[in-house]
Amino acid sequence: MNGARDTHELVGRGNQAGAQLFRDWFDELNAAAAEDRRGAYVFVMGSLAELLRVFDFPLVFPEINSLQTAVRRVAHEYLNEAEDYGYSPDICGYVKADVAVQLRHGAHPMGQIPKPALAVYTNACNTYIKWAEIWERMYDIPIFTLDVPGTRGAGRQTWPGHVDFENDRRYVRAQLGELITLCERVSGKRFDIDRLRECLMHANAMHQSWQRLLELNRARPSVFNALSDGTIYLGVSNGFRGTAAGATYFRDLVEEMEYKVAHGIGTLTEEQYRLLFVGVPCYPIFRRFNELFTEWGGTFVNSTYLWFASGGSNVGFQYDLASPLDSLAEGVLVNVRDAMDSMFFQDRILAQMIDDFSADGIVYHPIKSCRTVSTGLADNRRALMQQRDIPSLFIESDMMDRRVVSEAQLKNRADAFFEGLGARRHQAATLPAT
Amino acid sequence: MTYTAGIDIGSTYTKALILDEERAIVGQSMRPTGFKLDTVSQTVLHEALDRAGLQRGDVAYVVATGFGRHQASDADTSVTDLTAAARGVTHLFPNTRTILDVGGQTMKASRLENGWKVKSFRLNDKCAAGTGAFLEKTARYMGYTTLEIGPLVTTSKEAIPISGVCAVFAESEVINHLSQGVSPADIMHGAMVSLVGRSVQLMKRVRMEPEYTLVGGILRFEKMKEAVEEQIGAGVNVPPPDQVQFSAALGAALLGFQRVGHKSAGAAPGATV
Amino acid sequence: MVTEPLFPAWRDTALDETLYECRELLEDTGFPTVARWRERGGKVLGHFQVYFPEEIAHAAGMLPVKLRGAPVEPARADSLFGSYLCSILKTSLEIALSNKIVLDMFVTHPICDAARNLAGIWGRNFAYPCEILYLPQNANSGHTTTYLRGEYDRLRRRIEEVAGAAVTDDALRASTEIYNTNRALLRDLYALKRTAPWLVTADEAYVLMAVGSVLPREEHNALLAATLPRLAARNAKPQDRVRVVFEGGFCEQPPLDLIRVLGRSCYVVDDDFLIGLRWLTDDVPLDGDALANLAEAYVHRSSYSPVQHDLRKRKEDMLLERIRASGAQAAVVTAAKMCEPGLEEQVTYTRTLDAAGIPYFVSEFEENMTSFDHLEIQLETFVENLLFE
Amino acid sequence: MAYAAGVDVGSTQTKAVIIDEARTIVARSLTDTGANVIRAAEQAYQEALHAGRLQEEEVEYVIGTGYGRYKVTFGNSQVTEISCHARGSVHMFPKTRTVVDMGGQDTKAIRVSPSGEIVDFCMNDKCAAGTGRFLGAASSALDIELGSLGPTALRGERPVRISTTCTVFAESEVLSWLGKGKKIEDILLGVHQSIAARSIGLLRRVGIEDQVTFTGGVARNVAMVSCLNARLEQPVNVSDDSHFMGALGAALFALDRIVTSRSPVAAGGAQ
Repeated sequence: MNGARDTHELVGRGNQAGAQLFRDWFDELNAAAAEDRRGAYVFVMGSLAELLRVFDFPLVFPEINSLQTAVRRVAHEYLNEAEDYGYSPDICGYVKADVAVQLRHGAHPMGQIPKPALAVYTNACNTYIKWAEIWERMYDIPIFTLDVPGTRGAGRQTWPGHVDFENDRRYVRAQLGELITLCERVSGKRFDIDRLRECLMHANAMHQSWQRLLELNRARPSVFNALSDGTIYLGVSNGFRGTAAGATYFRDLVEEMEYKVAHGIGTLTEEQYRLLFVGVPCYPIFRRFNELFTEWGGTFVNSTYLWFASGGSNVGFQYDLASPLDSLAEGVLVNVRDAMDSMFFQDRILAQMIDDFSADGIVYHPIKSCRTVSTGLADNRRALMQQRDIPSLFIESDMMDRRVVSEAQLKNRADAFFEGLGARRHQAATLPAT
Repeated sequence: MTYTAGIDIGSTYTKALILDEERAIVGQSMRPTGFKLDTVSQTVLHEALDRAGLQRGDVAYVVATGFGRHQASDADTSVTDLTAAARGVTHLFPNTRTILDVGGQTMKASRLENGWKVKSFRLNDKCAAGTGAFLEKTARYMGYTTLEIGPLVTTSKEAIPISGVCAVFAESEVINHLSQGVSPADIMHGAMVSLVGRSVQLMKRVRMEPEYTLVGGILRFEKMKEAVEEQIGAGVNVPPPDQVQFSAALGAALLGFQRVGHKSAGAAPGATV
Repeated sequence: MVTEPLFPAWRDTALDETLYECRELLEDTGFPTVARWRERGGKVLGHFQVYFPEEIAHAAGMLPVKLRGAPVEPARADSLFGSYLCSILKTSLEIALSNKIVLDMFVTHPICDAARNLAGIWGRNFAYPCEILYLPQNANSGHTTTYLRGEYDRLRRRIEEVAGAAVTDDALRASTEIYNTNRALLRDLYALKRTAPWLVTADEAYVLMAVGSVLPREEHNALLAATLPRLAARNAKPQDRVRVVFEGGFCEQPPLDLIRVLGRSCYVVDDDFLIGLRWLTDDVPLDGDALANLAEAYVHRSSYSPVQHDLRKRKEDMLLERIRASGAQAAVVTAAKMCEPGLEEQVTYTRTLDAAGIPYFVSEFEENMTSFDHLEIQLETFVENLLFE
Repeated sequence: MAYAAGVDVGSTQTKAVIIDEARTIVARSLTDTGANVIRAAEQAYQEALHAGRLQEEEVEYVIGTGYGRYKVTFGNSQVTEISCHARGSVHMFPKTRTVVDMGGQDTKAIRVSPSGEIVDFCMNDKCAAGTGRFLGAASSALDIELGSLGPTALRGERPVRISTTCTVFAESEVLSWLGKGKKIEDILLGVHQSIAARSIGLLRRVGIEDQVTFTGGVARNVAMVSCLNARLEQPVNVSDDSHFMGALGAALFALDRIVTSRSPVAAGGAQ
């Protein structure tokens, strides 16, 4: 067993394979569009991919299409087009970029996006619903809200057996039945419960690996950057949930990270500060944003993004293959609820993260586009700062709209943040410990 | 002979204009608005009267417009500058269907139908990004006067985009560009292009149709017309220099005749001299 | 039950004084009626916009209060939020943080992403129970009303804990009856706006309805019952004004002055101001399961807003219906600044109105705005071009 | 005798401060930043040297700060103005725990440790609404020079409510209040109060701890000081050198480096 060879083979494999899978996925979408096979439009928080795959719908994630326009630095063209069409500068940039994609008949920097056959979405983000209503009007397609009641109050989650949980479960379960009927009608395919079992099995494997993956980054030095690398993993976890390819990818990824942990291979030559990221990445300057921190020796060891944008996979929920639909209902409830909670009851989750990942600081990144992830971050921060003595940085920009992303300001604040971290560390080193 | 007057009390300048029955301009006057709105409106009206060799009593109807329209005690009635400009512009360019009015702090686009009626219109939001002020601030920041903007831009090789939304934040972007050795001309050009971009966006929001007419203080910047034409890919009308700032006052005076008409259904006061 | 009225000021006064007192009460950011209720040992449940089944709190002997923001400077609340947010969320929290209004329980709803998150924020800043009532976002499932009935039952249990009193079905029926009366009176008020708008100005009608948000329904009923006939008896003449529908007041409320400015140049013959108070469009049955009846009414016999999704109610169709039913000539399509659902709806609204050839103008407002030049110029232009020939 | 210097290149003005080993200011200078940032930095520095009758070689260490800190080409290193304002304030007012800095286009709220390190900070993000620049707009609208804005505002009794937060629109709102016949002093008081309110919002975000020190150019505005005092219900510290606070902080950091380089042991010694 040659360590060097393994290092050569293993380290970085996840990012390459991830990029490849991502391209494959979009190639399929392009092919589908070319044959005018219509897709199921879904969202990252509760995509229902496990169920929709049973009907062989090409899965389209408009959120991911939109962020790709930003990563490829053409988002502003799409945003302007949607604003010319009448959408306000103050609404979600994802929605607007997608509207422009639709107005361009699916033309996208990564090829052609199929038109929707139907849209399936949860209420995890209410804007999902408004968004789907746009397609309903544009294409006159069926749209389905899978309504998932979330946690009613901080720390007041209920679990199977509790009267309120069961009331919610029956509601979700009934809707799943109605969704299946709709899918049969739209796809012309009969529902096959054994195929659902298979998808759930692959999803189980992915959930397990995802949870393990996050745990592995507790290592010092951390083995992946939650912001840069993590976003690649998220792409795969959404695009390939419920598939063998997805399950395999994450099994391999866990192998790679376990190897890195064992050999102390970190993401930075010198890991100075372990940071937590809260919010959605700044896609218009994705790489540069990350550098603002890495150039000071800061790396992101975990993020709330990896929780909610994975649709709650971090919970590691395991579907019961014996009763697929009831269990799917329960899983959707638990996962989507967790995705939502990691936004509005977040301070508790973060307090835990600080301990588990021995974090030195937290970066809050509220954005113009998204009330879901941004409303209340300032208060979350205030509450956390009262519980824990940990420095945090609060910077506001956007995930799509470069008009509100000022690199000069971001750098200024990141620098000040690290100057503070440095001084703090310097003091801890020099003042007598008490 | 019947005369009407239009008074346009704008945020920066106040203008008065007097028409005779042939709709010919017999007198006009302009002054900085300041903050004594009624006083300045009276002053310009009387200056215009003097130039026309008329008395206040010769004027049958006075229509006020502009942001200070309600302050003009001389006026018989008032209309907004959107309505007035529509009336004035269609007098100068009868085929106008879309008007873009970019002033110091507001930007208005309107689409007209059956003659001068405003079918649909949009104003810029209460944020200065994309108003004349944005250009002036940028220029002033780089040490140029408003008047130098036009000539400066003509020397530009390429437009360096200014992406920021906030007119004040734009300054820090300007610093960065300048210190990276970008020429002021290219920055100014960029500022103008982004301003025009916002104007065109507003026009699209009212579903613009040709012909297009451009009015407002923004016309002080040459190049602006070209820039707009470039972005909408069509020609735009621009009022003659001596009337460029008077189109709303003109429209107001013209509307005055419509009201005089209403009056003279009976024995119209001032309808005869 | 508290018997002595919380708001006696309007009683035995001339119509204009009654309206004046209502306006004073509405604009009093000290929320005197709520304070009085607590002084008398009553408990208060504050619920955020849009709809809340007040009957359940009422049946528990609590005072349900509709939190609808306030024209105050959110000096404290501002520091708990980011830049890109509507005002009503901040000012609603502000009046609580500054003790202008003291609650025993707070409930918000998943009407929009910001409002849902409010439960977390409120909960971190106050000791009393703060939670989310998960009103269904899928109105079209065969199971929706059953679910909602269960959710109302959960709410009932929570309220019983806070109120320290049981909510019996009989109590619920009694409360439902009182609220039925209230909704009927509000329907009468709106009928008057439609049929004889010159008898009640836009801001008067608004004030009469809106005080309901801070009054026990019994008192609001008495007020409306006494005032509506006096409005109808006014001797005012119809004027040549444009009949418009105002759309965009379902959550954040425009300043009263804005509504007055509107009323100066138009007749507002229908609107969606505080639509939650009029959400249930006809009487809720009193026989049978009271909670089930409320749930059924919410899902099947209710109004519309940009924040409730129902495949049977495309908003643009509902707007056209509102315009048609009220015999309006035009529409004023507004949205509160930074209100995502409202702003998203504007596109469909305007395109539909264009297609239907109905004149409209689009605008944004903020409850805190103090200068209306921006709105006035649009409104006047709009009216001038409808009236001038 | 060794000297250390700090050069603060802001968006509107550039300031330079030179201190001696006793941390006393021996020279200061101020110049408009203008279009040529590099030259502005050099000019400010040269003027400070001249004012202190010092040769360049006498100054051992120079730190650049402010938006243009990387344009201080002759400097030995850079520190953000956020750290510098914190450091400067604690030097001037050792009991400072909270700093509010009102500059040209942003307002900063900073919470500092007893030794002057940043504990937490916040700045206005979305736009320049409610920053000091608001005053510039108001002064040009009313045609009153910046210097007399404060004194005029202090005469206000019934302040108007300024709803427009956009700095550029401040001008038209101020005019429309005049149009409605409001007194200039009442309008100005309203303007000051709205700026103060927004700054308090930022301060609350970092948590307000006694004492509060008010820095930046606007700190010389008496009305703004009294509005802040009123809102905070306690007086804020204001130094005559408030607008040099950033440069001073930079100079203090520069002096640290000198000391460190001499005796590594002393490095730790918290000031």
